[in-house]
Amino acid sequence: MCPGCGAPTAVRQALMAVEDPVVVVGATGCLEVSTTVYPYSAWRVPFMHVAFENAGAGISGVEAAHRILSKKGVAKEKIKFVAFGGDGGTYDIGLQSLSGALERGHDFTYICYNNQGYMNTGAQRSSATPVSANATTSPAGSVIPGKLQRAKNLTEIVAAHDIPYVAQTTLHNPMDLITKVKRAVETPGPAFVNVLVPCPLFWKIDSADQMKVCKLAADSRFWPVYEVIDGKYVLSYNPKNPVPLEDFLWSQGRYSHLFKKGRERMDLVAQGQADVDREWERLLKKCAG
Amino acid sequence: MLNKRKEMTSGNLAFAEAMRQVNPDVVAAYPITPSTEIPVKFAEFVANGLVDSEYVAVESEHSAITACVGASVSGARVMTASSANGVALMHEIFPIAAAFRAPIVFGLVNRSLGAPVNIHCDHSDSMPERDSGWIQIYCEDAQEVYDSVLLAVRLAEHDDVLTPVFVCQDGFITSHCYEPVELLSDESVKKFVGERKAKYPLLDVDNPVSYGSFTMSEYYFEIKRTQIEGMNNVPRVYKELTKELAEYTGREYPALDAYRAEDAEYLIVVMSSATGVVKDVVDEMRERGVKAGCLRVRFFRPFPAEELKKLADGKKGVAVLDRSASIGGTAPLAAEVKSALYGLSERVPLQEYLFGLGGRDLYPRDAEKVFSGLMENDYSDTARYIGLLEKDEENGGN
Amino acid sequence: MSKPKCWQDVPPATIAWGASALDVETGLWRSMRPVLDENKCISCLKCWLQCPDSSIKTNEEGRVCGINMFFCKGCGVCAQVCPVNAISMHQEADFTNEKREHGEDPGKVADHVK
Amino acid sequence: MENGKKRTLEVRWHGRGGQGAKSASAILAEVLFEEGKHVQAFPEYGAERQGAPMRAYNRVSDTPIRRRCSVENPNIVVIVDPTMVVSSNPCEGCMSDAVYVVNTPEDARALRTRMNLSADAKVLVVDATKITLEELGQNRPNAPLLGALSHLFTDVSAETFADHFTRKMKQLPAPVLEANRRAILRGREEAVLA
Repeated sequence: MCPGCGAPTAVRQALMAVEDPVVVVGATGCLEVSTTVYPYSAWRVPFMHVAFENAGAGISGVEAAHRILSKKGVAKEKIKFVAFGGDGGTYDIGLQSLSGALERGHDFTYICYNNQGYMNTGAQRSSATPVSANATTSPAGSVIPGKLQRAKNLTEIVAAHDIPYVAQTTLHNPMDLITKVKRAVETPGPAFVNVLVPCPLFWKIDSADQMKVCKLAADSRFWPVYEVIDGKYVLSYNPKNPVPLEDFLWSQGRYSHLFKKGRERMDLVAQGQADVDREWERLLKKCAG
Repeated sequence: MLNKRKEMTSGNLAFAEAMRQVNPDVVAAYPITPSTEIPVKFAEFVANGLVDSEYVAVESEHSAITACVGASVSGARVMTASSANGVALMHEIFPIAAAFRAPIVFGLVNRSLGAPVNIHCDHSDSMPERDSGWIQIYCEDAQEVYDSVLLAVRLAEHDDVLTPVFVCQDGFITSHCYEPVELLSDESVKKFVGERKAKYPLLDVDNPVSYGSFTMSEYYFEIKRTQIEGMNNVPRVYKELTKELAEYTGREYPALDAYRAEDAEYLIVVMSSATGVVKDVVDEMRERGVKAGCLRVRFFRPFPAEELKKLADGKKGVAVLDRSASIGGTAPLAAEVKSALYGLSERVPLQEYLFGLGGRDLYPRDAEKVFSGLMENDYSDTARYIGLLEKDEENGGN
Repeated sequence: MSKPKCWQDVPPATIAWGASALDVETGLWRSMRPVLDENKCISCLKCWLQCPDSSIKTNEEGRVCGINMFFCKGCGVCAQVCPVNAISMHQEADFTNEKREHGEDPGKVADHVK
Repeated sequence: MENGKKRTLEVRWHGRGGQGAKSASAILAEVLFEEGKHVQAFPEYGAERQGAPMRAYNRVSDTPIRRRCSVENPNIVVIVDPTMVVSSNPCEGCMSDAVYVVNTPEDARALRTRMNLSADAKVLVVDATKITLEELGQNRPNAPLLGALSHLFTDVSAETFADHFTRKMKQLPAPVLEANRRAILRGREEAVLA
């Protein structure tokens, strides 16, 4: 992985949370290509990558095989199943496969390492890319100010499947991620964790700053940190001193066109803030029950 | 021969019955006409406790084959079925399954690819998969479907092969035709297929391996070469297996089914269910003193090129009947046959035909006309069409 | 692990042996180098938790005892998250004349790696 | 094969979706299979709709059957629905000595004339609809038609058909099975040849 990438941090911390033997399935993406450069593999645990859009289906097959082979006494160990996909493989091309696996109720945890765009092919926009971000297929030009559409709220889409455990988190508080993944893998049935991870190249941040930017995402309420346990919403982190969205946007080069001297688009910053506020209120209502 | 029973059944139901007897660990499937009966019947077996398989009712064919791959590399014995657009949707995953050396047995019930939507048989769904690295077996009738499933399980899982298998049958013509099929006892099937022993199962957490690596020009070629080796081993392994199964069934199936071909002067090369009509016509021609013969290509991958070359050597004429087109090129079977015959020292005249697209039947008169063409030395450089509605110039248009 | 020399040596089925990448020296990518001041370090393990490349070394007691230069890519996350400024970043070029023995610590691949 | 020396008997069924021609052709094949014949039964599949005209086929032979194309020159034509005598072109391609088994209240001779059949052809009529309405209270013409068909397979009795039907449909309640048995036997009794 590139120096300072958030994805391997998320994977390391997630797997720290799993005590039983674990088998991992990965969707095509940065994580997959850079950890399995043949003839080497960086995975200490069994790992399978099939293709881009089908980590959900792949892990379904592995989990089903384990269930029957355990019944027949061929597989001896209790095994946890974890799938990793980027936002491309999860929000977009792999959504159907994920949805199918959730609906069928396989016992697995799906972790989306969400860097909000297609990084493996060079920073294209995805449906997880936030509004106004400058991506190579939603470039900030002289007429169009970056991505025009809001990001899809995948965590809510997954929660609508009524699975036992859904969570959203980011990297600045490792204990939060570890606790959530632990809960996810220990919950029988499907579980989903959406982890916001920075890509220093796309987000245009210093490779050392991933934790700082993650904290800004949480403190600005841009990326609420919460859980849905058996349908009940629980806010995991309520920033005592919330910061304006502008601080989060300002910290990253992918929004620099909004702050260009003489051509500022503070209207879009304000619109973004309004979106964040509205979503936050909605979430608080859900948490209040 | 232990407790064989002959039952009225169909190609689909014979496939499903073989699945029940094989009792695979995992079946992940998505229904599509005309193969739907296979997963439906199997789900019924699961629901009634007649098998102890995991049935994964996936949300698409793409997920079906993906789940099959996941289960297969985990060490499970895996089967599925599909047709037409379902097969096309799986296309991306077929080469991956083959490269993973996942010995999946696949009931491919041949149906034309849209558009226009047509549920009937031709080979336009399976032929695009001929280069996916899978073994392809094409069956003539329901009995052969049943026997081929048992052979396919052993062939796919053989250490020297480790390659997935398509067991193809013609949609509706074979899949839905109700006819008698001789079935083995459950014990015989169990004995014949044995248990799968995977070499590097993903579930072996003590000896972890990674499947599906990222491999640039450094090793990709070498990995493909290992797959070619597996395919090259098929004829040898298959010959032993078909002999072994014949000890139970009394039936052996060569890779190339030759019917009155050795001493024939004129040959029709054809595949699958259309063969029966050609064989009937061969008998009639023989009665009339014409030395006609028929070659049915049962294995399309690996293609029995050597056998075909030997049998076609010295013939006065050969006609190849393709049930799928390669628009802008030579149809798949004709391309293989021509390529196989290239090594003959003396050229055998060859006529290509296209027939049966979208389920149009091949009738005895059609096969007779093909033989007549060969006998009259009437050849054209391009493929001819059988049964196509054409403007007939001789009869003043239609 | 020795790399295959011909197609016959290639492991079957696209597989790679688990954790064989412990042989791969990603430290060669580094342009900045973290230097740990063990006198300042309070071993809070923040760097260990947040290092994307598992390059913070701990001893038997679980205390931070160095940085594995065999893997460290020099991203600087460790220096950034350190609450006591025990890690500082330096130009890798300044270390070119040094012997490769501060902490290049290739992993030991498991026995099943062929 | 058009020269009349064929060893395989070919049957073509004309029915409407939902009337059971497909199952009837399957039952015919099963019974004859159990009598030691080589058989095939296959319907013509379309976008199946209730009431839409459909065809199904049988082949019966003492030797293995290889061909799998649709039947073009049937020896036996079964017309499941009276209206299909006109609408489904049942004589298409038939052998000159074909036998037409028709569910109709019409007189056999009159029907023969109306269908303009050659001298070698035969017509076997049975009012299967009436029989099943009386016996089952429903229009399910299959059973009496099978009974009538048993005339054409001299070595198979109507009881064999009835026994097979009872065995195969054993999940049905006993009175229904009995009614079907009566319908099959009446189909044989009441069939009229012309």
